[in-house]
Amino acid sequence: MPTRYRALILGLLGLGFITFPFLWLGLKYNYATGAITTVWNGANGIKFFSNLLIAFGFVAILVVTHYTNKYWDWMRPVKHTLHPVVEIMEQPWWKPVAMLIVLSAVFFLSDKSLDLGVQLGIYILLALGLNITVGFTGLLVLGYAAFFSFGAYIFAVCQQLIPGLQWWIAFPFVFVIGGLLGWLLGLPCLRLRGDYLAIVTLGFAESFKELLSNLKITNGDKGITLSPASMLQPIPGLTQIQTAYIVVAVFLFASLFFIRRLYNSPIGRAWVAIREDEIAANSMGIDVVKLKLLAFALSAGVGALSGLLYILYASFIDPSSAAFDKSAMVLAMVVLGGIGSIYGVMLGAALLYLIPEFLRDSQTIQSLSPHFSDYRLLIFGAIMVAMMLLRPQGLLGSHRHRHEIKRDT
Amino acid sequence: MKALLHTSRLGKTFGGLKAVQSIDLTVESNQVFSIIGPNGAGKTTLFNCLSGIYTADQGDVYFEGIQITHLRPHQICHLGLARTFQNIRLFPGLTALENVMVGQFHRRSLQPMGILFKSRNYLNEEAVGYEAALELLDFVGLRDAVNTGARNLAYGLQRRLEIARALATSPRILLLDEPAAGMNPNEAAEMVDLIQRLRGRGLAIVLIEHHMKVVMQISDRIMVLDHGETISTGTPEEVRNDPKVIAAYLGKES
Amino acid sequence: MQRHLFYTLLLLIATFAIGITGCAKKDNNTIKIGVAGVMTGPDGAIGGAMINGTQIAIEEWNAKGGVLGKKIQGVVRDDEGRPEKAVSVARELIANQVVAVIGNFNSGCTIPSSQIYNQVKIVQITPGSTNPQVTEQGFTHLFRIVGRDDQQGSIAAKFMRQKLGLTKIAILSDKTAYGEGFAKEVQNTFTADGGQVVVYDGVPRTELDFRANIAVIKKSGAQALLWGGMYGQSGPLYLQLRQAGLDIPFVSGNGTMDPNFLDTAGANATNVYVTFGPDYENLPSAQPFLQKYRARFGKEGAFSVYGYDAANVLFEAIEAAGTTDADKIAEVMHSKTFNTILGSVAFNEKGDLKESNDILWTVKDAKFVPAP
Amino acid sequence: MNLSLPPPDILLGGLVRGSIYGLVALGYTMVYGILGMINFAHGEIFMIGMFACIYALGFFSTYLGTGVATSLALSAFVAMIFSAGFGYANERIAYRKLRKAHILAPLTSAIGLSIILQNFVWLTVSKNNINFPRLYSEPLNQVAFTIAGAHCNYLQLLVLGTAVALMALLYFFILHTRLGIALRATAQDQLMAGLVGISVNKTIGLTFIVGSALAAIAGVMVSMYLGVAGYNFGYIWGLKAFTAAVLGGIGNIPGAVLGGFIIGMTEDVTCFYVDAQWRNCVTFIILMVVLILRPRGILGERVADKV
Repeated sequence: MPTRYRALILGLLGLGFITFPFLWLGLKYNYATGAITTVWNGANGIKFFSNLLIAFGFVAILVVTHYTNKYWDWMRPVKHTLHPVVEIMEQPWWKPVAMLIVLSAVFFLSDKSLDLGVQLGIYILLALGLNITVGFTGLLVLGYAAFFSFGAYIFAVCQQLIPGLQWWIAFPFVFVIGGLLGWLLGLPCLRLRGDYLAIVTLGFAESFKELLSNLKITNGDKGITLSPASMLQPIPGLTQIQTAYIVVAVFLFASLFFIRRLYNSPIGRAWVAIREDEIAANSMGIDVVKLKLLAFALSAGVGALSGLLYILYASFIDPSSAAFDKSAMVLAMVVLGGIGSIYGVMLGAALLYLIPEFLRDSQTIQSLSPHFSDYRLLIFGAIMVAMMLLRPQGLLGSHRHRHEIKRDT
Repeated sequence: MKALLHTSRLGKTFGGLKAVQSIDLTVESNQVFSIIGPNGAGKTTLFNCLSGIYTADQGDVYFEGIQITHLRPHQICHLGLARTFQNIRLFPGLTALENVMVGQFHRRSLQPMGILFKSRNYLNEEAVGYEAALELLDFVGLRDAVNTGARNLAYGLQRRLEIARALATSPRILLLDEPAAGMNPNEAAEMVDLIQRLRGRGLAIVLIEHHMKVVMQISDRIMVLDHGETISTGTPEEVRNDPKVIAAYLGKES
Repeated sequence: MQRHLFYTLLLLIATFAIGITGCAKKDNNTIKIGVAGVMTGPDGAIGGAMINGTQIAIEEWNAKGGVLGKKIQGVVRDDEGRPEKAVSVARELIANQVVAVIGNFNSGCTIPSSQIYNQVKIVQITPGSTNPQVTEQGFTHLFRIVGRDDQQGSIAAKFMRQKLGLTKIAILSDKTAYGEGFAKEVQNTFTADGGQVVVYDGVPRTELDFRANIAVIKKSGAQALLWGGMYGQSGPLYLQLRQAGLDIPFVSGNGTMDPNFLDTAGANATNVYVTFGPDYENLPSAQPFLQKYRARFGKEGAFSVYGYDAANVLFEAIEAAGTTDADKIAEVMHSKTFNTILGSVAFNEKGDLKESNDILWTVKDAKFVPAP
Repeated sequence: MNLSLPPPDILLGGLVRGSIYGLVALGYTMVYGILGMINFAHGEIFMIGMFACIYALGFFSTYLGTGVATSLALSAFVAMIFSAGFGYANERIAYRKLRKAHILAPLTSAIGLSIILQNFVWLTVSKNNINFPRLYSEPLNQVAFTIAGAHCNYLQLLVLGTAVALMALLYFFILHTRLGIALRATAQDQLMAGLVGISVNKTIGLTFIVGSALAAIAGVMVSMYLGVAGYNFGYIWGLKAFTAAVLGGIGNIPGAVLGGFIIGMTEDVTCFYVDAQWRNCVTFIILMVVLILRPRGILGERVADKV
């Protein structure tokens, strides 16, 4: 026990030392001579820590969750993964009820909540799409945002070329073209394993982003705004934001429905088999490359679809949508919620999207510490690290996912 | 009548090491064919060449007269050759039942619309597959462990599950890589029984094994490998008396 | 069954969480004004200073009793200088039911966000976006309180062509609406005036190593470098230009007009020319504001005055309209003449200033001064 | 598009950029080599190095009043210590407990840590770029000599020289010292290395420390070279350096250096032949092509599957 404390104390001292200048010193330039001096700036550090006081609430939550870890298991599904369809023939009553709750919410939520709901829905869709590759098939994709912006750009460019392009025509095309892009990208790189695939997809996303910011047709870094004719037209009787909410909700439910069915079919079983042991799966008659390509294409298609939903809602897209921070965010949603678990991924997306929003807008927190919204990303990062240390399998993931995605040996 | 599995002058090298060289073997249908040899003799490499995980550098492999040397593992599996692994390679995250059902993959008519909208045909297939998988688990004696995660099964049961999974691909020939390794005599005897019953299903079996008792008991023919080369082939009786085999196992008599 | 209950419960909680998070407290005693602009990232200093100016205006009006007898509540949002973020900020402000918006700063942010504001017809007044396209969109509720790039660009180009008598110049820009728009205007005016643009290139916004570009410029024999971009890149660009031994004039637009540029470029920055509005520092009307600003935030930024002016103009218009109805406010703004720190201001039908007052500045003794 | 040879100052600029990429890439490649994981927080450690150096310069001139050259050398050393400290903390916090978890867990925690570090500097130091004090960088920016009309200044020479020397030193260290051998053994098989008496934890910690110290040097040189330092530099330069490591074959030390030079040169030569705005695009397209043709990078080795 004492050695443990000693390590802790030493660690804290070390952290205190290496963060010392950044917290407690200020810089003063002398522009005439170009010299620099430091001054004691205690206010800086005090401001930093006083703004972080709120974060102790989160520490408390984390500590509690850590110690109640073993009781969490009742939360996750009894039979977590796939099962033959015959076993799940009966339809649970709660699904249509849940769908009705979500859809009817459109009538009593404020515009601001609907706005949050739409953006959250788009993120959940993205996370579900990424889960097909990362979660089911065990392919680590780091450049997922490229597919998202691809979907949005396809529509944005087309509506420039074809004036008066209606929004609803685009959905099947964007899904198919997005899937095709995923397939084409997967073709050369699916022979790579593990993190090399991750690296190639990261490189792809970056080059795609650079391409978008240089091409004439995509209007460079300035981005494209939809023409009014191609924007999301409100359903009669509803406002535009309500329409957007309903469209996103419908697409979310449809993808959820289809992804679940695929997951519980022989195809889903083959995907998981590939994730668990690629060579064994191949020897058991599964065409690994073909199934990986299928997963890749589907995941890309869903990503493109959510990109399309995004541009219909925001009516603007620019190359920064393909940047790595978006890919990382979606990946964090998948990992945090529980890799391979559909509900876990949804939960992860909801938490990661809503926590920063909540921290920014909460009146109570604002009154306690006025600059807290600046600190939300810091706390977000801390939550990511802490979650991984306390529960690496994700919130709703089970322990057995620990060793699944193997490293190259 | 063509032989079920046949190789001619099969060879595989890793860097400078000749793992196997000029192997000629012929397995007839419904035969138990054993491959024995000291550690590092190239037995598992030979299996990997046969099942398509490695592609042989020299020579050819034929399955029922069809050349399969350059086919990929799943294509070979589709033709009717299934295998198990020396260090068990189950899908640890899946239950026993799911493991077996993965093996049925290539026999399914996978129509995307059927899956997405649960067509009658798809549901029927799924139900048939489910029953078949239960039957197989019953056959290898895993009836009680249907819904147990493969990771949580006992070692011996994992070996059996691997066999059931291989059987689910409906093979004509089964390659077993040390199925009785690390088992006590009792368990080994049960394994012998299982292999006999497999043969009763009309399967040909290629076996790598160190338990001499098991090998001698059930083999029709035995091939002895040493340093990647065949040193002897024949019935158990012939092999047992072959001086070269004795030399390889016991060291050269001076 | 327990599990089904759990999921339904989770869903209900999620829906309510969205509801609670999104619930804006209805308050009839305040008027909400959206303030959007870049506060972080490479343009953070100049945009933040603009927003500080706006904040002083809001406080002054609140001290006087507010607008229409109600307190003004500024809803300040950071668009990080990214168009995508600016659009989502716009949606958020609209959902927050702001009456009008002051912002954004970067042209690249203002153009897409103004399209969102235009959908619901909210009055928007930008203190910093100079790209002509901003007001060329034909929006009736959009105003700008600075000069346009075509005015700015032609001033810069004419200065180089006629005053300095140059024939060959190089143009570099970041690839944003502002930088590229400015560069394009200079290119057009300069070539129309008989000059020649020997290098015309764009660099990414994050790039800070310009040595390769400078080598190309050096090889081309350009007599001046025109930079269309923000001060964050201007500083390193200027430094590296001089390090490469090129002493040619460095001409830039109002994006360079920030003390930060001087800090980076050093005390003996010479041969630097920047286009910008009139010299507010010597205007008597600006002194009270400047004193207040310096006491509170330190040295002001180039656009602090514009932020302050934009807010004052907007509040005056609301007061004059006597209502928070956007159409009425816009009408007043189009017709009325306002008194600001930088003189009297009136808007034309596009929403631009009727008279632009941009002049050319230079750097002397580590200070921006009007060029002689 | 012209077909003449690029002027020497473009080649020189490319070399200097490339050597900085190479130095940062070494950190990525070392961690990958030993742990098989991508250290996404490495870019931020590079960024910490620049800020630590600027603070140290201020500290020395305030309290010790040392001369320009002494201050610079001392500050670079201090920057190395601070970066190494952050690197070690990174390993302790985000990696040690997750070494046996699946690969996504340390990846996520490293992304989380890089968000923390970036925002920490953003909140405590500055939301804008800050300047590298001119007093210390100006003497080095004097022209050392001129070849074919290209000015080469002392800083460029220093950057190139330091980078090449450090890379060579590291290579020697890994090949010929006891610690280097321990490092390589741990990379091959952690369990076995532990059994033969190598302290695996210490070796991995050391890898992070060495990689971070090298990144700090690169950070100091970058901020001198550009004249500014910013909280987001870690992302921008880190991504390029990572690309360099991958291009050369991640896990391979000469590969990282080679990749760095290739990327630096490509960028600047693109600037001359095509257009500056295409430089990143060309770089990443080269990366894609190399990865598709040689999945393990230029100098990477093929590893056979174990069955």
